[in-house]
Amino acid sequence: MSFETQAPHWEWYYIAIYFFIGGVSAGAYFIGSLLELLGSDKHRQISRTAYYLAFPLICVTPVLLIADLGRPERFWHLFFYTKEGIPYMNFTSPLSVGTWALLVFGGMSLLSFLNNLIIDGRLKSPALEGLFRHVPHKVYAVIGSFFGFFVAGYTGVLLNITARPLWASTDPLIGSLFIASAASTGAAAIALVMAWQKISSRDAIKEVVVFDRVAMVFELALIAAMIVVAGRYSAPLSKGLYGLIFWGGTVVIGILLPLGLYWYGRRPGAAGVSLTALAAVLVLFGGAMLRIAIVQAGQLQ
Amino acid sequence: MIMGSNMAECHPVAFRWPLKAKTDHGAVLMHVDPRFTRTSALCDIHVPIRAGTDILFLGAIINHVITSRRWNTDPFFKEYVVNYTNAATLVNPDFKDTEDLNGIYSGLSSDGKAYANESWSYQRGPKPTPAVTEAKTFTDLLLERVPGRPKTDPTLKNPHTVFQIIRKHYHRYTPEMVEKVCGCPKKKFLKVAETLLNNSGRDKTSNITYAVGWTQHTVGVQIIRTAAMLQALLGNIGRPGGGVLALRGHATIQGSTDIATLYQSLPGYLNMPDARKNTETFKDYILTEAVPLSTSYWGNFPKFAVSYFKAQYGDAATKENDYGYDYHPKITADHSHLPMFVHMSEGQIKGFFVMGQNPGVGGQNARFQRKALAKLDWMVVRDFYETETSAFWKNSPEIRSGELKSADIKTEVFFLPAAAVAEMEGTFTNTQRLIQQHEKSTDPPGDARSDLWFTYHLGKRLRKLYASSTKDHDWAIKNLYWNYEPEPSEVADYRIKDEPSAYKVLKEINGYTWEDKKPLPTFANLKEDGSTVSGAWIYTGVISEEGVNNARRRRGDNWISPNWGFAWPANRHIMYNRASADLAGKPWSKKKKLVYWDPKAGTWVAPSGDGIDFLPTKAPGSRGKDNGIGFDWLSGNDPFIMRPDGKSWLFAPFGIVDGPMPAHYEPYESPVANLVYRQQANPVAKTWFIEGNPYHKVADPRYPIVISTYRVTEHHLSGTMSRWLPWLAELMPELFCEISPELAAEKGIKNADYMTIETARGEIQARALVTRRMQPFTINGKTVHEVGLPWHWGWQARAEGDVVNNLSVLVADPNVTIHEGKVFTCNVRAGKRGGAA
Amino acid sequence: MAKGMFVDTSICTGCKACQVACKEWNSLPGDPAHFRRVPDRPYRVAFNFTGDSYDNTVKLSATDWRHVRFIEQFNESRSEARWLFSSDSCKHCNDAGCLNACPVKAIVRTDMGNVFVQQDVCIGCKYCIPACPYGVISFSEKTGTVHKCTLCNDRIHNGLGTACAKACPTGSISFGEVADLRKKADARLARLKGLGFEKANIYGYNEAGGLNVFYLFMDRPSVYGQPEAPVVPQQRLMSSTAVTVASAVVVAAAAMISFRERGEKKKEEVKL
Amino acid sequence: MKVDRRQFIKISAGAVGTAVIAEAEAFGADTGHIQEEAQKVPIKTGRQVPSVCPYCAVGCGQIVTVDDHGKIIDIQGNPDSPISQGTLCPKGAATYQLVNNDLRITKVRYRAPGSDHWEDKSLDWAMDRVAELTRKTRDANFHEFQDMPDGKGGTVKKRVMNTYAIASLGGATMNNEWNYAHQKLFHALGVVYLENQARI
Repeated sequence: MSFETQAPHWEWYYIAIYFFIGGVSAGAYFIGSLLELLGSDKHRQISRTAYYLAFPLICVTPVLLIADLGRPERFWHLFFYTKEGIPYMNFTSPLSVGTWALLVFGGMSLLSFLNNLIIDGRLKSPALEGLFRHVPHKVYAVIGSFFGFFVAGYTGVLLNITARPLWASTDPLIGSLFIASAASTGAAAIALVMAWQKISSRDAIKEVVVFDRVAMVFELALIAAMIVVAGRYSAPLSKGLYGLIFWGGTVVIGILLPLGLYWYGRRPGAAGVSLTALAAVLVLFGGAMLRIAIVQAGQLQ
Repeated sequence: MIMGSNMAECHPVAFRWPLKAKTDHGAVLMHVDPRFTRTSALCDIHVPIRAGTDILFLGAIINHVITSRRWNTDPFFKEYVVNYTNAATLVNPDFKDTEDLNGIYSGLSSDGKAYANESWSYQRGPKPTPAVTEAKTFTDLLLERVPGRPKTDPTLKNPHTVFQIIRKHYHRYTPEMVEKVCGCPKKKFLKVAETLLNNSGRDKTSNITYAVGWTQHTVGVQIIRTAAMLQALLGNIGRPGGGVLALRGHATIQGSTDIATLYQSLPGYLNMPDARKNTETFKDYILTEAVPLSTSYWGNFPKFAVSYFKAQYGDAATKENDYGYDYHPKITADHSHLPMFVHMSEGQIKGFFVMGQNPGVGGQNARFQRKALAKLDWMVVRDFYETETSAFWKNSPEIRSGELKSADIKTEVFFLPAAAVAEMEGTFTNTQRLIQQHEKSTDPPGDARSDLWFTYHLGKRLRKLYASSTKDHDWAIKNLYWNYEPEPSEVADYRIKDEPSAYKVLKEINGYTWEDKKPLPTFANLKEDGSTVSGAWIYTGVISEEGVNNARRRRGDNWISPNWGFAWPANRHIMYNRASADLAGKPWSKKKKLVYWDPKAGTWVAPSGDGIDFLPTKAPGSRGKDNGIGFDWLSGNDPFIMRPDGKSWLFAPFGIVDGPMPAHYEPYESPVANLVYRQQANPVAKTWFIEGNPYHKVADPRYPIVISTYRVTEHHLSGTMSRWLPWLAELMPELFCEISPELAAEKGIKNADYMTIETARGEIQARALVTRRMQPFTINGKTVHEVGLPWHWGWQARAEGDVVNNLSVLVADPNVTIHEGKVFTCNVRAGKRGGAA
Repeated sequence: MAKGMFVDTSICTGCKACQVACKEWNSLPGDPAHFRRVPDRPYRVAFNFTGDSYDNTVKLSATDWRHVRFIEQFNESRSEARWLFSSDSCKHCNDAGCLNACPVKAIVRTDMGNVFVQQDVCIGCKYCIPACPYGVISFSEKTGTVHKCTLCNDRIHNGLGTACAKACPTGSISFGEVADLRKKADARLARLKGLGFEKANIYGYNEAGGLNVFYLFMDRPSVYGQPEAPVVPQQRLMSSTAVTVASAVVVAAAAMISFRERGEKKKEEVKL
Repeated sequence: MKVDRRQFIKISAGAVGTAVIAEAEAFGADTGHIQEEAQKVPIKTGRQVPSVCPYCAVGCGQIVTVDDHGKIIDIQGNPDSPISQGTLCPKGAATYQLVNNDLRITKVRYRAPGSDHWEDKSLDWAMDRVAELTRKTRDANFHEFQDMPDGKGGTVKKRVMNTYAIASLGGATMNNEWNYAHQKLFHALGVVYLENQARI
């Protein structure tokens, strides 16, 4: 028996799910901010939905992240080096940089969230209104979007920048894959909520779906590339439980099936919104399975 | 050469030195062992031989050496062997060798159970005129009885010379025979023999190191003798880098042999008075024990013996009452470990003290031994942890199987917690006879007490109980000199105030003048008139003056380190070191210089600081006095001063009960017949044909596999000092059996699965460790498999496993009653014992 | 100057004294994973027998900072018979993956070159664990932090050598200045090569920026369970980041195109 | 395994030591993280007592370190020893745990005849009881004389002054001083079943 590297023993229900939710939040925020920048009324509905989604979701993530720490009460060490009492970031550690990115993204998504509440008239605070008048929301939308990508992507880079055979051998593709998945699941989440609310125009949902399809195709391409690049090290992804989760849960149920459903739903007279909603649920499921498969399979001995 | 020892595993720190010799000085390390062990891994050569064939292997080396060109042409060998060994001595013409009698020597009794050794004796010249006419002292008694000098033939041509007898005795021990009997390729054997020969001589010495791999045989003593003979023939004794090194197993196992808690011996290797011999009176005792040895340093026996008895009884020991000799117990039979348990099982023994030993795991035929414990009225155990022995009535395999019931066991058991080494003061004697002091660092916890505390306070209580007795048989306990009360300063810093003074005990061991209690600097100061006491004469000098404990010296150097501790006798580290110089007293070579004669000073010198194991003023070549005793009789060329002829014994005219020379006998239980002689096994081996101790027949088809038991680095003996420690338990958690892939395949045993090992004594289960480090042997064309089991485990502690000694049997060497644990026979099968998968 | 250790596996006897000495000095318990409850016993009993030669502790862990490997090399006829041992521990890499990965600066390098986990800083994120190319650093449930060999930080800062090197009966593990140790290693390697051990090699001069704890192996490093060409993961950081950024750009562009139909054209990509 | 006091002190001591940092490092952007040990790191210290390893017969030197409360906190090889030069084998290195072990028995235990459990007893009681049993067993089974073979097929009465009813076994890990005192006392009692691991 020889063990070249050890697994961190991250729990799937903390870390993989954090990666997933962070990705959904970031993907949604990016779509929201992009459409806000593009600026049309129809898109306004989408971006509002996106902002309302992004912040609550990202609020969940630190809880998951901290829950997986061995010493949760020390989570603030991520920002302050206690021995010197100064802020701290380690540029060579994706985890360190990513945590800061998460903080900034969280802040930006909060601002966008509040801004939308004000615009929608759900929050009446003269002080805040004044504040938001002075700072054009496009500024933090751009910043948030940037860090959103960061949050979505760093989780993958974080895995790539290890010595675990699966994660290291798939370098540098997991970051890209997670970004594609974030975009796809973000779009699906938006589509789902919009379908749920039944107040959005079918066209708007359709546009989100179009983007989702593109993102999924890209994701599929990245998966193929990853398997090729990893060669024999991809074995943990094709065997056993994680093989099932990866190929069944992510590729078939989470990508191919929704692509088919979207395709089918495109035709006039198809079941439309509910079909789209089903597809979106599957995409989200697939996104979660992708994170679980990659995070957990990479920890197998 | 390491043989009969797994040095790297069982004495890892000692192995530092041979390995250093290898890496720094190019020494060749050879390991002869049935298994490929961690020792083999580090040696240049590993030679596998079937367990129990050591004498044949070594005898064949002897044959190879004495018939080699180099040995017969290099004058070094002749000078050493003719002068320092008894090769030239003539043996009684009545002597018959195993070659003549097909495997036995002359003198075997009609029932075949014992040898009479008259025919093994030396031919001697006429008795000298005694130096005394009237014996006034014990020494005079010896002077009256000095025998004639042994006859010799320095040309070694006479057929009665020891050399010719040896030549004849071993001439059939050939490389071919080695291949056939030991199962070792001829080529490998020759490599070993050649390496030893080529690395011995004037400039080079070879060492042979062994351990219990040699002792635990029915021919254990003879195996070691074979090695000693080989080393003597190669001129490797008494010289730096030479010798036969015994690696012993416990911290002061040497000390407890020197200061024996062994039935047959008094401290300092004085024999225990023995009712089987003529030792009725003190005079009888001295004559019986000392006369045969009087022409060696043992000529001083009376002084040692009187000083011992004086130490026992102090003022009560007087010349008039023979120093209390009559009140001292005598042995009447073999009272050693194995007979002890045989008699325990018969109910003869009622009370039992077990101190720091665990026979419930470590005892041969351990099931038999545990069942014997149940026959006791009471038992006192002293240890650190709840040993298997102390818990035999609670949860032993016999209790679990229902064979015994706790309620039926009437034994009253006391467990008294013991102090650890670091918690008490005292001395240990290591395997090189080095006495080292360990200091008390703190009090032991709770009720734990030192062993000395226990014995001292038990003695105090008993003396109180017997204080008013006037009976003859209570004289000894009543008059025992028993005063080791601590000085206030010795206990001032500690909680335990009644801890006896270890210093006072050591001072008594060392010896002092009775009148003014002054420690004696050397054993040469001992007297036979009762004016000195000495508990163990060989330790004299350890306390050279009041308050000076030489075991406490802690100044080492890069060689002999004479100022580190104290090596008995008299701080001599290399025994018989006069042999490190040639006949003229010059070092054999510059490289191998140790002790040599300084003609200007008229004395032997040893610049290394080693003690000189010779009379310092006895010049080389000086003649001994024919009617003297001790050093007077010995010549300046007799380095082996404890032998009555001053020579190293290639042939033992007495002292060994199973033959004057070693011969190859098969182990008592063996899968093959003896291919060398008709005599299968040692004819005088000790056996116990009793219930619960069945033996396997030779080549018993039910038990075709050879089994050997041994130890691993990670545990200590029966595990009391290791299996309770998580750090060690996790390194070797469970009993395992080493087995070759060949045998495993045959039996369907898979690595790491359970397997069962079975003998007529019992069956146990172990995890299989299938490894090519074990190998089948081809013996006379037949495949013989061997399995190996480390025996550290028991049913208690943090690492558990079956008791390997449930398999072994009570059978022992006739000289010292050491059991044959290194080789017996068994069978194996897959699965757990009792048939479960 | 950097302190380190040279592990000469050619004279290791596999006795495991280093493992115990390490535990003794660093007060490490028996590994809880090696013990289990047994009926009628008030204490836990070891059950970690593996059947893998004499190796029962298998790997480095939070409580096993040293681990001796046993490699049996025997052919069927036993004409080739070799049993190799090697005592493994943290290598105190000059370019240490764990240290690079630590987000809170719990893992630091001291003035003596040893890589040290500050137990009061570590948050137990476990990211250093997969970042180590040698599988050295491990998480302890009990402390909620990671642990590994400290190169006996307290001892070496008080003028002592490491506990394992001190205990090692044969001198297989030696402690000292890395530069001196390298000289010693070179000499030993030359000697072994001279004796015909062609496969002997030194492991750790170049790997991971140079290892302060390096080895003389008698066979290929992989035989001893060491990576032949270990890569410090952070060396890939720039390329990995670049590709990920590029993907982000692709996704952004795709989004632009998807939503462009009725949207105004903006140079979103430029901002990203 | 509990974290004992020693471990606790050591862990915190080590932490305090490295807490002292004289490093003025720029925010982030370093891969070295070199910390100057401006102040020495605390180490286990105490009274050092020379000792000898309790395991095999090689006789390696040990140093026992005791803290101010008389507790053994460390047992290591003694570098001065010419035998071991500071080294130890795994057993020797584990001596600390032999001494400080939660399963070590420190109270006298007694098992009454027929009982299935231990009882705690006082040391004094046990010593008195053992002495009493020794005396009783000895007195009931003492032989002043015994018939021995005379070598001519007959027997002869010989003085033996012994008892076969009491036996003693062990231990080669006990001091020379104990061995001496023990053989002295037991020979005075007439015990001849006096044995030791040294045979094995």
